[in-house]
Amino acid sequence: MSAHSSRPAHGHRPGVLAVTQRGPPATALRRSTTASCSLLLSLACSFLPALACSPTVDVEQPIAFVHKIHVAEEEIPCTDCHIGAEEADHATIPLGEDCADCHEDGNGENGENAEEARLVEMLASGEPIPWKRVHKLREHVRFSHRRHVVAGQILCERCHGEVAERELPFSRPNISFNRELGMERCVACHLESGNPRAGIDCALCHR
Amino acid sequence: MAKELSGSELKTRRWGMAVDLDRCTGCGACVAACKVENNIPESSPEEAQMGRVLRWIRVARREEPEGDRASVSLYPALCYHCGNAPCTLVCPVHATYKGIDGLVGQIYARCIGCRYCMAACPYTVKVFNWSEPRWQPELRAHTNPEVSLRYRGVVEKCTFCSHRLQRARDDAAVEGRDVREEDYQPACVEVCPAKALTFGDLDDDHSGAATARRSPRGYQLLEELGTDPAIVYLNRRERRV
Amino acid sequence: MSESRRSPADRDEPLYRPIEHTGAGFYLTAALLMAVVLFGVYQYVNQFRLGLGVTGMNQPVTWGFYIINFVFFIGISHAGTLISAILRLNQAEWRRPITRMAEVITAIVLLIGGLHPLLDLGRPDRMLNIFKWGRLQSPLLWDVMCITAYFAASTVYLYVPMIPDIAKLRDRGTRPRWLYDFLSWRWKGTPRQRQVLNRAMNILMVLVIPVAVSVHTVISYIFAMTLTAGWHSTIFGPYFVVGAIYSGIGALLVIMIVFRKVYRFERYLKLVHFANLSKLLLVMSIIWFYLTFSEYLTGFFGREPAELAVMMFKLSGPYAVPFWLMVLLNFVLPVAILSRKRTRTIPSILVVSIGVVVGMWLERLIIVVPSLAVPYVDFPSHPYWPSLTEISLFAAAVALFWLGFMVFAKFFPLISIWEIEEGREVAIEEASSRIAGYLPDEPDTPVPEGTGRAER
Amino acid sequence: MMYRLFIDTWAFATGVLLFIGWLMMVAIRWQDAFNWTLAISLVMTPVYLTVAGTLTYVFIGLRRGASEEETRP
Amino acid sequence: MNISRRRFLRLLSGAGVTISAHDWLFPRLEAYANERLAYGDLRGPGFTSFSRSVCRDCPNHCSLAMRKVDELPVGLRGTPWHPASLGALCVAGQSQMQALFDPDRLERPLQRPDAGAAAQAVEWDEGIQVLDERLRGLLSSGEGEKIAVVDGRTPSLGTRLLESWVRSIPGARYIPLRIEHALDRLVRQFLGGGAGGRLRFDLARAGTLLLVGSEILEHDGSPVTQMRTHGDRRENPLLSHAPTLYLGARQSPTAVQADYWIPCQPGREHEILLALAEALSKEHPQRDSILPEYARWISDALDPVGFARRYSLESVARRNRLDVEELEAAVRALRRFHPAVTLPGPGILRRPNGFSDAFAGLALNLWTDGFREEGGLSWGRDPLTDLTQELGLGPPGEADPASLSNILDPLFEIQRSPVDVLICVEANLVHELPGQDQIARALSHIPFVASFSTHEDETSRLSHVTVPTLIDLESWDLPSAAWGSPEASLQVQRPALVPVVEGRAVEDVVLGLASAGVAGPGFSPGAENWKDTVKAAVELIVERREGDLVDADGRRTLESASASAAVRSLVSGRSVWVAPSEPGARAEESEAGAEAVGGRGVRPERPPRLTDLAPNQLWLIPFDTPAVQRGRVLNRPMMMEISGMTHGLAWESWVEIHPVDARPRRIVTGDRVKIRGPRAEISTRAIVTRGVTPSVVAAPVGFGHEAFGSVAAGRGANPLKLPFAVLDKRTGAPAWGPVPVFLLKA
Repeated sequence: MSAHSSRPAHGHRPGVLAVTQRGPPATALRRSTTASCSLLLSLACSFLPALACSPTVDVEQPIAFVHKIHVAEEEIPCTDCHIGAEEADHATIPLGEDCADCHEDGNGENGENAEEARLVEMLASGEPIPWKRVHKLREHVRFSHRRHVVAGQILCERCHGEVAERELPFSRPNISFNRELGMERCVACHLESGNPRAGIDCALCHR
Repeated sequence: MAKELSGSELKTRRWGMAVDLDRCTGCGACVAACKVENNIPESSPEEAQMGRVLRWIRVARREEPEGDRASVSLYPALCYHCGNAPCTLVCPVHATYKGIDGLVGQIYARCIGCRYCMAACPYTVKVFNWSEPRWQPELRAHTNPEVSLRYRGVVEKCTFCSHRLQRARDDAAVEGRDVREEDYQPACVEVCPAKALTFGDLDDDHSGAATARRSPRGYQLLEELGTDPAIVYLNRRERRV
Repeated sequence: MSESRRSPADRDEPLYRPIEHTGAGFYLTAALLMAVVLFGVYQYVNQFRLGLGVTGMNQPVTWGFYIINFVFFIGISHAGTLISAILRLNQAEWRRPITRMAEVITAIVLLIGGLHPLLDLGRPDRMLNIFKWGRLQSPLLWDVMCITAYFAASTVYLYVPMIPDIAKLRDRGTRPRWLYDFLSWRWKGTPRQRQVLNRAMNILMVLVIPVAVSVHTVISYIFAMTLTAGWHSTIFGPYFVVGAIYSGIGALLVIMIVFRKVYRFERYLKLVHFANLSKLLLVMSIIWFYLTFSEYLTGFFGREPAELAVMMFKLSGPYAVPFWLMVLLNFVLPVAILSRKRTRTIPSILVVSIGVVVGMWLERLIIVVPSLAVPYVDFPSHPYWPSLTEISLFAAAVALFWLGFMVFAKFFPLISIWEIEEGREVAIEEASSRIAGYLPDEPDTPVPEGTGRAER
Repeated sequence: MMYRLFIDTWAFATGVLLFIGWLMMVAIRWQDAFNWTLAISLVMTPVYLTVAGTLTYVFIGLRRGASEEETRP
Repeated sequence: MNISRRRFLRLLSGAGVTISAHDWLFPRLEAYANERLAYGDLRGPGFTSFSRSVCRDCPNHCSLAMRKVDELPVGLRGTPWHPASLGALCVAGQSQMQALFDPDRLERPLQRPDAGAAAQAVEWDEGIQVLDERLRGLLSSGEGEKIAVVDGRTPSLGTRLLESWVRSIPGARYIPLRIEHALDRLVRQFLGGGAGGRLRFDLARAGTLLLVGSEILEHDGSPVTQMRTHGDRRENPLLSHAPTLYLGARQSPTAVQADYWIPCQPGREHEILLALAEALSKEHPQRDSILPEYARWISDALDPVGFARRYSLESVARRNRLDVEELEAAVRALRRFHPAVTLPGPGILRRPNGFSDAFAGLALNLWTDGFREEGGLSWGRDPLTDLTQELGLGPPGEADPASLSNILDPLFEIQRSPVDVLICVEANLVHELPGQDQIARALSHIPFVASFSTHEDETSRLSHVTVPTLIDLESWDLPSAAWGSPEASLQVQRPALVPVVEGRAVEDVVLGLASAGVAGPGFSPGAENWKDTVKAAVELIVERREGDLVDADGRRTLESASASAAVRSLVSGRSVWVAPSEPGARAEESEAGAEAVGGRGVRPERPPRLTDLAPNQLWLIPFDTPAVQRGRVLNRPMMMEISGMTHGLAWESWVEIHPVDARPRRIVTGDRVKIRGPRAEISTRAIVTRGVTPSVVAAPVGFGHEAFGSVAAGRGANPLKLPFAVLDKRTGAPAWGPVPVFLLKA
């Protein structure tokens, strides 16, 4: 009885129903789809900078330094040039004096080449070599090379990849490194390393 | 060397402090030391007027009237690194948390600035960067590189100079031993002219802090709240802070 | 009889009018409110750029207007869904013209209230950390959960009973057609559909009540879970819920009276509705006072120094004025005016309910600020005065609320049409039969029907 | 097309549930108050499910109801 | 589902908008991330190194270690091997970096056509040339007495060099502006002892301590040492019950740490001290011979009986609103724990009648064998003395305490200036002496004023030439040992870094002048430039016992047998004391002045009496705190923020009022109040506290700079505007005095 009485007085026009199935809901769909996809994208964007800790464009290094020659062939240990690695937080880039030890007279062990000539004149000029820094960490991260290299006994390659094979200087952080430069990588390594000191306490790395 | 050291050998500590109020003269040297060590910028006079001074440790003054006079006491107040820290319970993003060796950490990069931890802290020791800190360019260049410069909108607090603990741990690890007490002293303790502050491992019964804690003069601030602060005050007199 | 001959549609014309005719007044008000909102937005952009320094908050008083308003608005939100659910549940027939408005209030206010914690963030740009690294241990996240759930439930609870009305609008061919087509969900009022609808409504109203209660309980937990003197209290859960319902009814009454006037709903919202609601208000006011009293008595009797310090700060200290004003508006005034039938007129009810809303806002202020301003330890306390930013954002929030309500009124009927019709058609018999059911049975003189008819 | 709202509802519900799940993962990963996380999620999950379920019930029911009447003579 | 073109386009546009938004957003976030890097592109390895220097903010001369990371100074720390500080540093010491890198520092000399005129920066030689000409002129005309040099620095080889340079010029006056010297001088009259000697006081071994206006834990002498030894004393089982008493009007941090605080009205200390002496001397054999001395010289012309009556504990207690039990307790303590030392501090010397208070304080030691080698007050020689003699700088002369007032007093009454050239070396007379406006006016009458200072301060504003000086961290010196620390040793102050500003040390300027002939006969410094002079001195030290120059000679213990002789030796002689309150006094006073000053007497100042207060008038007592140091360190933001910390204030000065006085004036903590004195009116914040005696307003000295860098200028109020400019003739101390003031809510 109640159901009967409360049925819409003028029964609905089929036309309206038809309309219902065609366009308009689609419009609604489009709008919401557009909205949601843009929302997703913008979310993605807002997460990106978390990973972006390094320059995303290639930088031009002053000299085409070949790690391969120095590390693989001459077997110079990394820490001879990157003096900070064992002593301090930052493994530094040699500014010239260290290069001069071998190169000041211009005849490096494997003969003359153009790059070395440029190096020599740079050294002669007395200016430090304008290396461009490519591996950067955000300010709130404190990464101590000493802690990892000396205390943790971790090999450079583990993080920096096969540097010994490189023909060219780093024009951007080497990919394997950069992709995982986010916290996830550190945490993963810290969790799997058996070292009791390598916990996941935030204060270990964050200042 | 560090390789040999297994987890069992690595001692877990409970770093704590004893403040001898019979020695403390409220000179404020600890405050200055903290400011220098932890890159705490000076507030502008206007901010100070509004009560927005950034301080990780402050010298509080308590006055208990005795007729026309008062028994005044001055005591340094800093983060108490509670064993059962109310602030860490309420943080929504794991920005303040119970860290290694019982230190209560504060991660500025994570903090969203809801200031819930400040509201929850019964000791009112957390401070907030209400606006972008202004640094004299001359002085900004000479800040301590081991501590980050904070920015607008995050909560900060005393960390017991945990960066010094990090250094000490590194050195210990390199030498393949445990951290000794003398390796790690916060700036305020190091500088105190009256030698009123003693810092050490509360779990180690022989440490200065632990013995102080056992002393009959010793008591904790607001112990009735059960927060188990890692800082114990020593006071010979009846008056308490 | 003469009534029933008129088709229900045009009998309820006044309910459609707001949707189909829009006067200049609407645009004027909307523009005005919009201006306020925009100013608020501007102020917020400022705050986003410069940090919370632009507010009046300071070292001991780390929470101010934003949190106060957050609690306040979420409180208001209990107007709706809870009340309408309760009324529906125990089949209070006079609910029919009220429920819709109540539910709308809930939906809108929840949106606004839920925004406030974000205003309060020191780094809104890191808001996503809550989702990325959230800790469910923090009462703040309980809030996020509860409020989302409550919002979901109450919007559904607003939408589902609205389907028949939307269908009506669709059938009238009101524009925008696609909207009504889309939302009416092919409602034709078949018995099956009605049955589905009723069942869904029953489920929802049972679901909504605990959720609503949980929401404000959890909000009270934000404070009660800390050790802060004046906050650390077990009574806070019920206290907040009661306060919320109280302020909700107040707000509901204000809205009803205003829109009754604006849209000429006198025929629908009669004095009896207000009378009943105001009785409810009176009851809540008394319960509220009871809880307040016991809250303060325990603190006072215990003589716990910190507790006492906070209390004195409220009773006789800098916050004495708001405190006693609160007592006046929340207890003295309502009891004085609403308890007598003679004074229970619509204007006086309006006054009282506005008073209640203001008073409840003051209560939130009284709860949030003094406990922070009087910490346990010796800390140089600084007076808290809201800055222009905070005030204008509060104004913007209120304006947004009215705006939202107005806009809603432009698309959907503020009074549930089909429920009114249902009321007209079935409720009377239903109610009378129900009442008959309550009454004792006649002394059984077995009268065989046949004979009975024979006697006639 | 008609199921858009329906889809959204479930998207919302599942979204929230995923969120809760993620939070539990975080709690486990950082060894931080897992018990709380578990408790809260146990409380919250059914609520969302009920809401979503009810709405589904309504949508399906209404559609069925509508079609039923159309098939009626 | 089929995708219509319109819909596709919409999707595309939507995505486009978002991506472009992202392109706009991302670089900015990237930049944000990069500019947050701690260092520039090539960061150093982070090697830490330390370079040492000495902090000269107070006579304790703690040694500093400047911490450098990759040669970039990042902070200061104490050095644990410093005998006095043991690695501790006080507030001021730690803020030195801020002074170092203060952008407002002077880099080049400033020259003014006349006092107060706009300054223009000149080249170094140019600036010194002006000074050179002036001095040369006076030297040639043989008017050396027209040259006066005021030295505000703590004692060191540098000050000694300056002093001997000045003294080499016949008649020229060298005036050290150091309150410690006033006390030294007083004690010297008691204990004898050679010139340049130091009062030595071994807190660690003293019995009962009665501190009279002596803030041993704050700034008198060496806070850093005193604080520690005070703590040790507390823990020393022998002394743990020996009480510390504090007699003063304000409950300073020292008083907070003391066991008893005996509050007394400012300027009434001597009454209480005499009462204690009277009570203590009861069974002393010499009582009858000495009391008359007291009676005659200190207080009033009373016979012993009258003296005993007047200074009985009861009457004094009554007059000072104390209860007798307190005083009796004090007497008991002083009897019981020996040596019981009464230490009159600079706090009371900075009074018009400070002499009487200080005298009474010292005299009290006669009864409690407070003059003892171990633990008591004793006399030690400054280790620098011998050294400087060997360096050919001559013996340190005895500074005439009255000399500064002799210069300034005539100028107050606009007279001809007694000097033509006044050189202020790191002495900000205008700001640090009472009666700012008077001093300023006085300076403006001096034909030529030169000031050496790191910043352009109030004094250099009134000087014709302002010569920049170096911060301690940048300069060489040989600071002398700490006041009262027995184990003090000489230490070398090296530059911890290359000077931040291109500047010269004061000594280099002096040596330059000397080598140019601007010096008296007999001025023969070791070397041509300052650095070599210090080096020579250091070599001398090394010859001696590895620099440990503590020298116990020259101490003289004072047996109580010769007490009366001591009193006589004290009160007879040059400085004649007459109770200034007596009507006959002023006449004698002026005579006394006549011989001392030559010409005129000092402005009569009567010791304050409670009765002097008009209704609802209060005593203003300016006090000195280590965080303010009479304003010398307020150019450092940190000090501005810390100085008022315990009262919850920052960047502000304050006054402390007792509730009894605050209530009728409706003043609550934090209110702004006006303080109207006889000479001026200042406005600052009020702190209502029971830490001061009723009817007393205590205000910190040092705030309210008008110059001295942008940080210090215009912050707070300087209470020294209120009192009259009085420099006590006997102690040479600026009489800050208690000033009767009106206090009202602003």
